[in-house]
Amino acid sequence: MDAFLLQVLNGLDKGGAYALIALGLTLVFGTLGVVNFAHGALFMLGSFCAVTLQSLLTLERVVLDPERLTAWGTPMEIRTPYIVDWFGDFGMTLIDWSVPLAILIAIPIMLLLGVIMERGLIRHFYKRLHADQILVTFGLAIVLQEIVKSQFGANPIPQPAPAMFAGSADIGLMLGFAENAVVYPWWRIIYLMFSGVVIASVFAFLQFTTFGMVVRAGMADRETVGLLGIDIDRRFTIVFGLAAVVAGLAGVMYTPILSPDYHMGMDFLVLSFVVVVVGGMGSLGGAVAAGFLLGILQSFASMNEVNSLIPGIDQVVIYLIAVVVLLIRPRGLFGREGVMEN
Amino acid sequence: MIKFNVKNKDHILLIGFIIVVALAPVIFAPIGAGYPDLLQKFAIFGIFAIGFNILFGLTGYLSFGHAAFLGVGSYTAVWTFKLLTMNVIPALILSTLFAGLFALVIGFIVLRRSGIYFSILTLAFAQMSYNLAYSVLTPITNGETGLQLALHDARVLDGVFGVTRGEGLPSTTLFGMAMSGWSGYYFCGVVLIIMFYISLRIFRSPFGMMLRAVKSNQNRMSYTGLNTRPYTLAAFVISGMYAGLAGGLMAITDPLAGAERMQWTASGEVVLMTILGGTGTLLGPVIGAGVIKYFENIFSSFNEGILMDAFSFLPEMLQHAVVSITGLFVGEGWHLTLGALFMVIVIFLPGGLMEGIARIGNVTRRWLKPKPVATTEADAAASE
Amino acid sequence: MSILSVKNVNKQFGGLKALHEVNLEIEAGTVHAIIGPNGAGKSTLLNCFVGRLNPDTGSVNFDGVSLLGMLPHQINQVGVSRVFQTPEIFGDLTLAENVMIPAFARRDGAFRINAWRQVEDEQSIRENAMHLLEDVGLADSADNVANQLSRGDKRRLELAMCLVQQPKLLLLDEPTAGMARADTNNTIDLLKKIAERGITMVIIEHDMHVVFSLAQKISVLAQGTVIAEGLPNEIKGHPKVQEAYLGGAHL
Amino acid sequence: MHYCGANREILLGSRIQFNSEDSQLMSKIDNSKRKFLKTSAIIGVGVSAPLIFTNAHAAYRNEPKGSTVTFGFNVPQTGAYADEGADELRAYELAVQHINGEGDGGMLNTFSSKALKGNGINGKKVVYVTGDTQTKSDAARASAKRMIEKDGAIMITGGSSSGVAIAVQGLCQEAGVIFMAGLTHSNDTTGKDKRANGFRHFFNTEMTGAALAPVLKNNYGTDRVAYHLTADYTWGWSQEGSIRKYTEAMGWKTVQAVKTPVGAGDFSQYITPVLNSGADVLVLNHYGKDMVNSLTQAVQFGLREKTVNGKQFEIVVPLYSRLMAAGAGEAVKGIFGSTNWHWSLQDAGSQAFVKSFGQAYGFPPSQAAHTTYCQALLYADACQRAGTFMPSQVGKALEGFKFDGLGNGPTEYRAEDHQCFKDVLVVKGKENPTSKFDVLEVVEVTPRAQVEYPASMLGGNLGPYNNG
Repeated sequence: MDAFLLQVLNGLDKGGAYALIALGLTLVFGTLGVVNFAHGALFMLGSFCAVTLQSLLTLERVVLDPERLTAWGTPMEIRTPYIVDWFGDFGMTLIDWSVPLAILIAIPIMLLLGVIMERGLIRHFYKRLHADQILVTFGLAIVLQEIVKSQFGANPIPQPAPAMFAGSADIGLMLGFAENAVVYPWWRIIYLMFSGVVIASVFAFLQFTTFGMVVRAGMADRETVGLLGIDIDRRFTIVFGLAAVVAGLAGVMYTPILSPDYHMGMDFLVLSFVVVVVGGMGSLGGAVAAGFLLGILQSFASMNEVNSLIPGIDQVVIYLIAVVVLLIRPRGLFGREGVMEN
Repeated sequence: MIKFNVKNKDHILLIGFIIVVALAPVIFAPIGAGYPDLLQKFAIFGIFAIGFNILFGLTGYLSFGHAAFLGVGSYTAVWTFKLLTMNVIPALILSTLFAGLFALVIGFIVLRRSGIYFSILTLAFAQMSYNLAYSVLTPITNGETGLQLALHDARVLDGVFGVTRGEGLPSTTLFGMAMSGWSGYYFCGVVLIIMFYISLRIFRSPFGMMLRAVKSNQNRMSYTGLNTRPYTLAAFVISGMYAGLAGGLMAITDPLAGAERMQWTASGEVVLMTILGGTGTLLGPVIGAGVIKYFENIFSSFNEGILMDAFSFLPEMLQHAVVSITGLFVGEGWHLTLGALFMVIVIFLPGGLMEGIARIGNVTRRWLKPKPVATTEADAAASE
Repeated sequence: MSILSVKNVNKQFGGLKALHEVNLEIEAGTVHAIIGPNGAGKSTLLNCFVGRLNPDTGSVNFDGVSLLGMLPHQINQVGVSRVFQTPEIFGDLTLAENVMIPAFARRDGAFRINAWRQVEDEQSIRENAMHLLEDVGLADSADNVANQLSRGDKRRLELAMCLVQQPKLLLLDEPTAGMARADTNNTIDLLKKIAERGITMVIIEHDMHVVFSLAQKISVLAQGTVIAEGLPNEIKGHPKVQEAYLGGAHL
Repeated sequence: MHYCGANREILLGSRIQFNSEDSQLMSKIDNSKRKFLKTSAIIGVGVSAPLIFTNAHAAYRNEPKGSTVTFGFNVPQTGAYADEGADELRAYELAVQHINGEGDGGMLNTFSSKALKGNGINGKKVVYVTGDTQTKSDAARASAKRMIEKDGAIMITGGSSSGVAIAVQGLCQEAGVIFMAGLTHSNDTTGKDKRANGFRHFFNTEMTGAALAPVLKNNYGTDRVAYHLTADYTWGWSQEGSIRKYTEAMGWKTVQAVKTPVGAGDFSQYITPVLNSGADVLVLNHYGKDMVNSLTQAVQFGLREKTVNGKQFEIVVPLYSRLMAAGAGEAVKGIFGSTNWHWSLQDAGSQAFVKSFGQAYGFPPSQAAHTTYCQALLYADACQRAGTFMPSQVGKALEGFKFDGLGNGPTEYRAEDHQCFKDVLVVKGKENPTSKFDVLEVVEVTPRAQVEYPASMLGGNLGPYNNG
């Protein structure tokens, strides 16, 4: 029972991440009709917002200590972050909280990046073939990640969560299990709640604002909305920016779990496409549902009991589910007819 | 009329193609690509992309899992070397057949869907193949290390025909001719020419027309009395066999088969090759394959030393500046150049490199004889 | 002799009865029009003839063969061709190819890997196609891409594509929809010529000018049932028909 | 086999020579006459291309006929190990400088063999070409083939993973050049898949097990229950096998060994069952990004704060890489593992290397840099001693070669499997690092005798040398 509960938690946590990444992708699909292979790169850029903030906060004053030498004979450097110099303990706290703080800078940065991307590139590909869209966005993804690599190197860069959230919560104890039976890291719990909040906000935004109404109408029937004389271009730009922000936020908050490196976008690209397609192209609810479905089933497939029964199932479970779902439901869980079938 | 035109142009195209393949070692030497391994790769990935184009270019079905068939071809070939004989002919035949069989099974399932759903299904099957080959199927695939020849391999047929066992590992042969180095390249080159010719015939055949009809309007096809599924399946299997053949050739020129050949990035690569060169054109996929492999092998080899050398004519200050900027695009930065190339091509030449070539051709022709020519359409027909 | 015989066909979508006990006999060699107000079930009925839909109950027999459960391409292969409301053609292919494909389908059946012969070797197929293109007046642009055609020309192309198959029954779904008057008249003339060759035609049409120019027999469909049937003259004054068309504004 | 003609060889050689000269001496006086030469050399390559069809009557593959000899450095420049590859390349450049008598000479001054005189090898200057393995077997073999077929490399070296090392080693055997393995830790490289033309300086999982187990015993006792998470590929299995073998021999139990997909990213579903399994030690048989992620996440799950079976829960990472360990940040503190070499070692050889590397690049070298530097030096030395570059002769010179002064104490290249035997370092994540390079501290230098094993134990067959 406790093992079961743990895997449910794992599944939810994974699902939250998957859903968050897939949400923006399916939004762009549904409204703009663009296959965006650079979506993983947006996720990666988001996480590097956290890295950037951290390195800004830890900009150091370097003093050479002529008394002590390094192993290669140059004077030893003594480094103190400026911010600690200026603010003392408060500076330390700021550094400690760099990941949550990065949300504040990630929102404007990602929005700006999204708008620039849409205006500068994506816009010109609305009417082009999907194959062309794939090629150009894939090229963009490579360019973006190579730029990040040349700045930050190829190795993962650790981004610790605030000390307050280090360690884990003994959830089992609260539910009457034995000690240590159900232990879960605080940060992962926060991530799950965070993804819930972001998903809910996106839905609320689309459900309860006029802007959202138009976008939803656009997803249902692009041509008609265009005929109504609504300035759809500006809205499309904003939708793309929104997708970029959501992907970016997913990236920022994921950094304590997965130390970011320049290639992480590509690692998530295939997965996010599978999630979107299993959910049904252009269906927001489908993306969220598929994200959680895949997350939970992946967690269960990784259990020793399951894996010893069917060796290697944890390696392929995501794809197996995708195949089964698509064979049973031709357009994914919540897909509509005629979207992206030609 | 157009008939006459097409046939003539095809002959010229084919003869030109054969000449380029035959003289490749000389033609590509000035750009640093005139060595056997890279030319083998040009030929092998050319075949892979030509086959992929029969599916994607003609029917419009975008498979994101074709590398799986390449992998199956490679594994089959290496197993043939291990179990039967080091002669490459059985390996080539079996790898094509097995890949075709695998494609038949997979295609039967995935062709129930079209569009992006089809793409994701192929991707899913290929990723499953890759993941399993990398881990659980290690007894068959030798996992991460890749399947290799071993001294104690059975090689039954070689035993029967009394091929003597050397002290070291044997190498692949075509009735005694070693299949590495230049002879290996010419073997690949001959196969490439044959496969190119087959693709040419398919493009110009009624069957090819049916495949283009699939891409254009499946609904009309059904109401015209044509069953679209077998047509798409046939295209899928044919392109799977091309991939298997390419995989077999990879093992023939270099008897090792690794799981990473089946990864989605490898499938993506052939998609990029085809689009980059020009989807649905005859030559485009081969050119796209060559460009990508050239970047991978040659651009990645330019280190700082070579750059300093190349820009040594500049004043020292400028030299360093230029080297540090160009250094971003070559050596470890070759990916950046490739990414930028993808973007530039697709933005400025929607039809891929073939469109660029056609445009240059048109401009020169107009420049040479400035009368309105009606050949443009024939050109398009020839290249489509 | 009746070539298409429809008996007691019912079709329901959810709670909506689209077709209710429809009976229809199409005489060989005649032009039969099916008319009726919007939502009467005309297109549903047509879809039941070509395999796009399967009736819930009832039978559809063509030339003695039941069409029930057959797939669209199988139905075409027994001799039924269809023209769509919005022309369905191979837009990326040339006009000649558009007509050659159905010709191949008639000669080679639903599937054949004819990959080694070249299209240019198939002289008889091409000549046949060119002949049909001449018939519909499109021979001059035989090597142009079909997408460039006007709507009326696309319709003519589609007709050529159907005729090259020498169908026993030709189904036309609003063949003049969205056409200018002149184009409509051209099409009527063309269809008349086709009718003269003895090809059985079923036409669904709103434009009564077209219907009365062509049809030898008319069935009126309203709310999923045949409310009247007869010669054009009988239908013109039929009270039920007047009623169905809200005071006969169309007549 | 038909290979590049001698003419082309010389032209190519001369071209490459210019390259490396420039790379070594960044600020040199420009000379217009040399510029002309370079240009003509490059054009010459083009013009002379048809000569490739003529057969060179060389005694062995890529026999250097000019005044230079070409090394091929095959390292990951893209992908997860790009930083490690960059460090290897830095070390190679340094080694080439030292062999050619430039710079401060580095470990050549402490190396026990004094054959190399700082004037190249056998009177020829060393030049080099580079390639990107992408950490993929196919790509690595393609770039090695380029260096052999096009650039005339006499020896291939480098790499950052066992799969790639074994693949390239196989290729070099077929092609008839020597392969000096870079960072490769799987037993198979000099075990099941060993080849006569291949040599490894780096240690392996067997040695890790033998060196690590006693330290674990001293620190955690003999009554422990271990849970393994193992990267699901050959190296992972090899590592798991060795650790189990040595820990179980000293009394530990293994409760469960779970295979994890390579590049899993999120390991939560594999970590959660650990606490309830009755295990009190978690062994992470992961390397690179997998190690960074699984370790970070295991620590996040609070495993190390728990008490199981009345004992503090512990985590072990058998193979450390300092570059990668930095990616795990705080999580590595106090965690045991092994490494081939570490820059904080105090012997003369290590200090000499750290000094010349640190002065050139401003930071200390990694173990990957160290092993590749040593390999380049060892190869050069063997060629000098053999008086030729012929693979079989060079190999003979390396077989059974005993040396010292390269940072790992007295070392021997064992003849039976071409594996170096030397001291192994057991390290621990440092609690109070003084700089971002100061991630690990050496807790024990396990003497060579303790990690030696009979060559027959790992199977495989070297086969004969291939001279091409």
